[in-house]
Amino acid sequence: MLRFILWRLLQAIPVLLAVISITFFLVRFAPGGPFDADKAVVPEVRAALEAQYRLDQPLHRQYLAYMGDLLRGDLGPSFKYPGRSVNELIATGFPVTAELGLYAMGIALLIGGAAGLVAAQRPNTMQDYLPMSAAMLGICMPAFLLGPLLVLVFGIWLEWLPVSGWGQLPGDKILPSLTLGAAYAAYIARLARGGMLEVMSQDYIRTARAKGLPEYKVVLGHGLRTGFVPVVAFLGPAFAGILSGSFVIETVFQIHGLGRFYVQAAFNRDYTLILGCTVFLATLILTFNLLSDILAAWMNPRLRAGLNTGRN
Amino acid sequence: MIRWRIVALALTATLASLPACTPGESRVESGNRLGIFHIGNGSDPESLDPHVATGIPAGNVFSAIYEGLVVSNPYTLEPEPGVAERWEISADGLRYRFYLRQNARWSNGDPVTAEDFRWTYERYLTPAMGNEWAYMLFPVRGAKEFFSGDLTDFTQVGIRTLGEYSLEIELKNPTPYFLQLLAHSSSAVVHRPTIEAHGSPTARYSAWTRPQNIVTNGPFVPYEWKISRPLKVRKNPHYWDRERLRLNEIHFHPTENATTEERLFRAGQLHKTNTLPTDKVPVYRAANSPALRVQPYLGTYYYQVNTTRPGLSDARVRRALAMSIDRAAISRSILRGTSIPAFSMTPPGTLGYQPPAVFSFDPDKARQLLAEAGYPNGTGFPSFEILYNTSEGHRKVAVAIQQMWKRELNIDVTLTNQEWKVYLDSRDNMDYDIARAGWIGDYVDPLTFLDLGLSSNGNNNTGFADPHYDWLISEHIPAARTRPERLARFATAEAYLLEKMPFIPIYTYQSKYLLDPTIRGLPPNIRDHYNYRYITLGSAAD
Amino acid sequence: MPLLDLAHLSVSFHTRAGIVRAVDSVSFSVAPGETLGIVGESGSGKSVCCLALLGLLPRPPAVIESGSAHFEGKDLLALNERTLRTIRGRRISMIFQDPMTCLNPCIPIGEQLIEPLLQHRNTRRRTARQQAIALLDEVGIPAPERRYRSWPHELSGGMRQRVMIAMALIAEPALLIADEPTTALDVSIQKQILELIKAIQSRRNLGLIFVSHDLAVVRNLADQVLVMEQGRAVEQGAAEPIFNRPQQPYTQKLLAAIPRGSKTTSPTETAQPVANLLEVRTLTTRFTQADSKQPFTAVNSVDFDIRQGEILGLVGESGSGKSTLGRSILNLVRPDSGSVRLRGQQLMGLNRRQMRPLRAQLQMIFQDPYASLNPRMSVFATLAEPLRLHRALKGEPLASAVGALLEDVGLPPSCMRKYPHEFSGGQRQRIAIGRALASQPTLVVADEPVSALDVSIQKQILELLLRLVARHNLSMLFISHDLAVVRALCDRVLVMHRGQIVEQGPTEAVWTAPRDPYTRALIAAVPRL
Amino acid sequence: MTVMQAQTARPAGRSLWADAWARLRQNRLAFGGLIFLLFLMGLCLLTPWIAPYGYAEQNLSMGATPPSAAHWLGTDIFGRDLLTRILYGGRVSLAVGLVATAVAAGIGVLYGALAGYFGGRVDAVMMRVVDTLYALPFMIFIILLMLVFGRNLLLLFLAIGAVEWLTMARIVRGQVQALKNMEFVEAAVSLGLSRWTIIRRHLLPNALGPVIVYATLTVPSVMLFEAFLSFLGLGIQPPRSSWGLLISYGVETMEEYPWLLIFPGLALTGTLFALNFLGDGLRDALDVRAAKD
Repeated sequence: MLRFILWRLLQAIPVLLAVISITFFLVRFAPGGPFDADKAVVPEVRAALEAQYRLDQPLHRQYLAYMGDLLRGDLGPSFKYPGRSVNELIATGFPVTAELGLYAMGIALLIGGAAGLVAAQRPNTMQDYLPMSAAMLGICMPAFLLGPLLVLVFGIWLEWLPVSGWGQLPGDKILPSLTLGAAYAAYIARLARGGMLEVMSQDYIRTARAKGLPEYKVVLGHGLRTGFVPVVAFLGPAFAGILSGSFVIETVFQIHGLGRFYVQAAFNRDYTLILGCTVFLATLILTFNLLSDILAAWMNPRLRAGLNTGRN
Repeated sequence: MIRWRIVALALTATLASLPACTPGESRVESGNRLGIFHIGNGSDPESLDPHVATGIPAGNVFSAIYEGLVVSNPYTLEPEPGVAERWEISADGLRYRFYLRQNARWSNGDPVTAEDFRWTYERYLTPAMGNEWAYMLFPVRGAKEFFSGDLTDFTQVGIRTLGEYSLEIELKNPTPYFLQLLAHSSSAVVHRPTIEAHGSPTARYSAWTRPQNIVTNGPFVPYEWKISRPLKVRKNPHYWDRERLRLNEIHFHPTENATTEERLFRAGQLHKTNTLPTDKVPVYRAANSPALRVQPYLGTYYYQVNTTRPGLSDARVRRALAMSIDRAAISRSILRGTSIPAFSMTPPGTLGYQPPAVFSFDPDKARQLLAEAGYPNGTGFPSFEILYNTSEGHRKVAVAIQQMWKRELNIDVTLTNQEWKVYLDSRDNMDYDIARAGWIGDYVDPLTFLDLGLSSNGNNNTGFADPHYDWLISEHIPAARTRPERLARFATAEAYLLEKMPFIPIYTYQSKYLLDPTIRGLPPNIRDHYNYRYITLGSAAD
Repeated sequence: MPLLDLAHLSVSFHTRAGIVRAVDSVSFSVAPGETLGIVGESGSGKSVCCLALLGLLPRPPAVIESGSAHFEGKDLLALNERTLRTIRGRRISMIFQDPMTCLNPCIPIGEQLIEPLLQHRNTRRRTARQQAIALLDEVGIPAPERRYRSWPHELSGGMRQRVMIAMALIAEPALLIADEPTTALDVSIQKQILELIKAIQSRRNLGLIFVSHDLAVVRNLADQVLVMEQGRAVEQGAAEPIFNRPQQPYTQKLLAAIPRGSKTTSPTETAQPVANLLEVRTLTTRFTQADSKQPFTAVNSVDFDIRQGEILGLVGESGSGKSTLGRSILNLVRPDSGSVRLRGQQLMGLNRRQMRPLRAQLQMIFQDPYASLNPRMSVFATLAEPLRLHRALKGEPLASAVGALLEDVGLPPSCMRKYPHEFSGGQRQRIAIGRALASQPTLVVADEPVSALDVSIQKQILELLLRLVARHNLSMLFISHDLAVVRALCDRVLVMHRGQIVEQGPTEAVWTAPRDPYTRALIAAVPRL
Repeated sequence: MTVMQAQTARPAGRSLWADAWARLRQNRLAFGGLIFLLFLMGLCLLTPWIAPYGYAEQNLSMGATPPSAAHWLGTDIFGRDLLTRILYGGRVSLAVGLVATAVAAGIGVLYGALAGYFGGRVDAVMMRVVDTLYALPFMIFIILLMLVFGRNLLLLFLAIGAVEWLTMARIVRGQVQALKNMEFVEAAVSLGLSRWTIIRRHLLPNALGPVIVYATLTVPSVMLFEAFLSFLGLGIQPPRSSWGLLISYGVETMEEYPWLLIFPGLALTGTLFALNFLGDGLRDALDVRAAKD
């Protein structure tokens, strides 16, 4: 197990390195710089600012210096928010995004898993069509459409829930989590349905029935373990997707999470913040993919044995 | 078929006028009870260091936590005493002597002294600081030279202390609006020991502005500032005028999305919004909402023309373009009456200045001018594009103008929108034909608008360079003896500029926002300037 | 008094294509301690009968049209699901064909084993565990304590089937239904499992329904026999008379199709010593394994020759390396060392490009007729591909060559435009044989070409192969696990065990006087009629 | 002769494609989706000739009006006909969807097939590249790309296509890896076919089913992505429009002029529904296991 993880971590290093380098140079080639402003910046000021942020040095020196700082875990100061380090900004934004993602994932798993499970029990009946059509709606309704619609209905017409914010008013976490979770719930529902249908046609399900087990034990005890493997395998990419994609929701609901920092940083040309977020998110994505691989492998006893030998 | 609109209007209007029914006490209610003013402040202030931050959100905070020598009266915008109890101006208008009040205190109890101001201004002008506001003090003798490094000894600059509580500033030329510059939020005084305790005094990324470190001298002092969370300030216990303060705290809420902000206001979460979406204005108007505030603002929305481009290099063409824009239609239909059609760069009524009326919406005249320039009925006119930065409002105006030019002049125009920084890059490199732009006055004086046309002005990236205009602005106007004479010369200069038309004014900004009607002491003014000392919340007023 | 009395069971499947009658008015009964054998080819409805008894048919599409099944005073077919559940696994148990797919791969076997006890007998977990371990011991699993915690994939096929049997027995049922329990197993394992079932049945006085396509197996086990064809019971009664004097043509045909006896004419006897076509020397092929650093030696230093015009059999149990050897010869798998000479030309070490011209002479026929044809290519395209490539045919000659090939393998020319999924398994195998012959090869490696086919079809294909070998003067390496088939087809035989050839010689010599102990055990395990 | 008797009576051969088509036609939802899409595409193709108004035709004094006899779906604040704008927007959205998907499918199929067929180290390296691209937070990456290279339609197609090919490559690779070990591929090798012929004739046609299915599911996600970029202001240039852009304008004024959000939203959601139904239908229809039954 340990070797497997180490091996995967080792593989992640060049990937991360490539990601950082691509981003580093890409942002530098974007037109406009961090100090461009509506009012012209006098050359003296610009020179002073560039000196303060090492931008007056040749690009490769900046790159090496950045990599050096990165090795020490220092992501540098933000351009847009002087006085705050990128580490600090990420530390502020990430818990919000993570919490949002966690709730969304929870909702997605709960709703999607249940819908898929129910639908798979009686394929091609109303019990299948209804939840799956609802799931389809989740896929077809982009978050930037669903979010405002939910706000319109629950926030403005019914006045049941706050329309924006995060953790400032009671209940303001519901709509964002729901919106973000909807699309993933839909995907999970489909995966769960597909997985369960596949499993329920397996011979060992027939064996379980032949033993006289009641249907719920057959489904939950025997079906779920393998039927949900696709769902588990999807969890890693899904969580990564939620984290790097949550900024739509964060924009719609005025939530100040990592996603919004990231997009704002891109618009502000906040070089260090862009890079910091990229490094952080890429690491997270890799970690979550690894975790879900481990989990999926662990759910499959054959692979579980393979985990010990360091191959994948 | 009209029902759609009626339903929408009725719904929104009722909702807007009804108090929000969210469970529990709303922020406005609890704020009224506890004396906490909840204000939508646009985005996060980028910093609490007045020499670093340049945005309006930061400026709004600075007015609350810092106090300069003078402050602006929110009703008249006239300078009134701040830390300086009184001041004297020499007859030639070159020497300002300020007498500081002895009871002015920093939030840690230290007295605010003349030396504090001298040191602040030295930091203000130190080149390594990279203070983008530095030009505001350039009227001071030697300030520009010190800033550009030609002068390294700050004692040579016209700022010196006369004892502990008195400060003298010497100007290069008489500057009628100089006190306004000192009242500007960037001219705040900063606390030297605190800054020096947290690293280099000129470092932008220093920890001295953290709430746990910061020491300020204004009516309020920050006590909580997490990024993207409300910036909270509370009464400064050592503030000299603390007895008169009605507010206990101000919470500046970052509200980047205007639509959301409006909903927050409706839900009783804000006393005042930063702005209001244009399309919401008619709704509030229709409901006669007392919360709606729409007021002229010291800013002009204009299109700047790249005068080096073929066709556009002809002033007649530029005038023709200007004359064929139906500003009234834009203001009415697109901006929903939230703007004032502009026929001059300087907003009307800038401290008594009335800009000249040089042109109007006159499509016939415009076609004639275009024909004179060699393009009768637009034939042969090179196609060009309008550049604007990505935004709903800019897009709408551009779409409308594109259509007007097509209709009136038969000129084909394409639209290009660019993301903000890309747009800035294109504009600064003159990589555009016609670009949307806006200018907000730094102070209330025509000069802040009219010096845009100077060939030496870094903000003039139109290629327009006219020696006569340069002379008018930099020599003719400063030589004016009296105020009326000065304003008359401004009018001459502006008429000349509009004749050349490197900038096509489109409308004068109006600030539009929602304000809890029970709030007193927040009068409308052209600079959208607040003085929090004057503000009382609903419950306190009753 | 019979334990189970099934009368007039009819089952049909309602599919999109229409209604298919899978079981048509079948009746039988089983007494305690008695074994009923149900035989028939695939699709004859024998499994459907059994599944219908326990309500395990997927409904829809299956519909039980009529019938009754009296068991311990209840009509199984009329019971509701709830009551039926108290019978399943408790009074009637089932063993299925493939022990790998029938055990849940994600649950340790012990857990699966005690489920019936927990469900039906409310046994406490600790007690259940003790019973399970005792039972594992009874079905012959060594170290049952340890095995209790094993995962299914850690057990061999035979072991898994033993677990399945234990699982079926643990709640002490009165009736055991075994649905092709040994089909997926090697002959030697099959023998052990059959003996185990027999022993347990007599020990516990179980009623047993034994379903199989293999008449020899059924004969060794059954007291009563039911022969099914296309859903109908064509013949039933006591086992002995039916096997000795079958009355119905279908039963006769089935019995006749079973390969028995030796090859009638052998070229080695008639002709003079023939030149070797292929010489294989010290051929070794290794694989890297997924769960071990040691490469696995699939073929270990093998020497043999194939003579011109002969059919050489290669027998061995699964995993003995037969298929790898076949593919190594053709360079489809890259051998590690040794030499392979085709008419003296060294094949070892040739790269793909160098191999290409030689491919025409070396062809292969595969085991699974469903996987060996490209489903997106019509029969014409499949057969034309080698013709274009190796004989540079096009246009009219190509079409007639394809027609000739089809005729060769006994398919009508109208097949040309059809696609593989429109054919039965036997027909597909004919197409695959046609493809192999298209390039006019000299050597064909046939890897278990008939093991996926029913006996009657198997017989036709074997006859076809014999005919073609003679007509085209082919040589063939015939790989099979079925010694009876090899005996009926091959001139000489190689016996392979754990990557090595343990014995080789003329088929009859090996069959009648095997020298190697492994060969002896193998031959002894073959069920005979 | 028994073989002859066993022959089924079907006259001509039906390829799996024909079989799949027959199955698809039986699936009412999927077939309905297909018809809907074809109808929509026809409408969008013919838009310049059938649209009731010009897409940039303004009537500022009229402004935003709700649906009426003259303007079936109402007008926007410029007084432009919404139906016309939705039709023109559909041209862009559908074009983006189809072209970007084609780009994604092209790159993905080639890349995946090569990686899957060659396996070993080639595969390892190629898949690490895919991993790297996966690890880039892609939405942001696209935003950066759009910033660096400026915006144009072609780049938009390419950029989105470049995002979506990753999954396509993985799918094809998996397919090819599975197919590679099938006996008919081994048969092709033993026939002496070249690698390229094997990939082209034997592997790709069999991997095409999942590719087509995934492609129909990629079209919606691409359209969503375009819509999202437009939402951020990085998509199409006005006065041209796309559904995404129309929606993002509609969101701004959804309380005052709900029809400006509802109709474009319906157009997009409806199309996505149809595509998803079609994709699911194709998945079932192209399933080889279904063909066996």
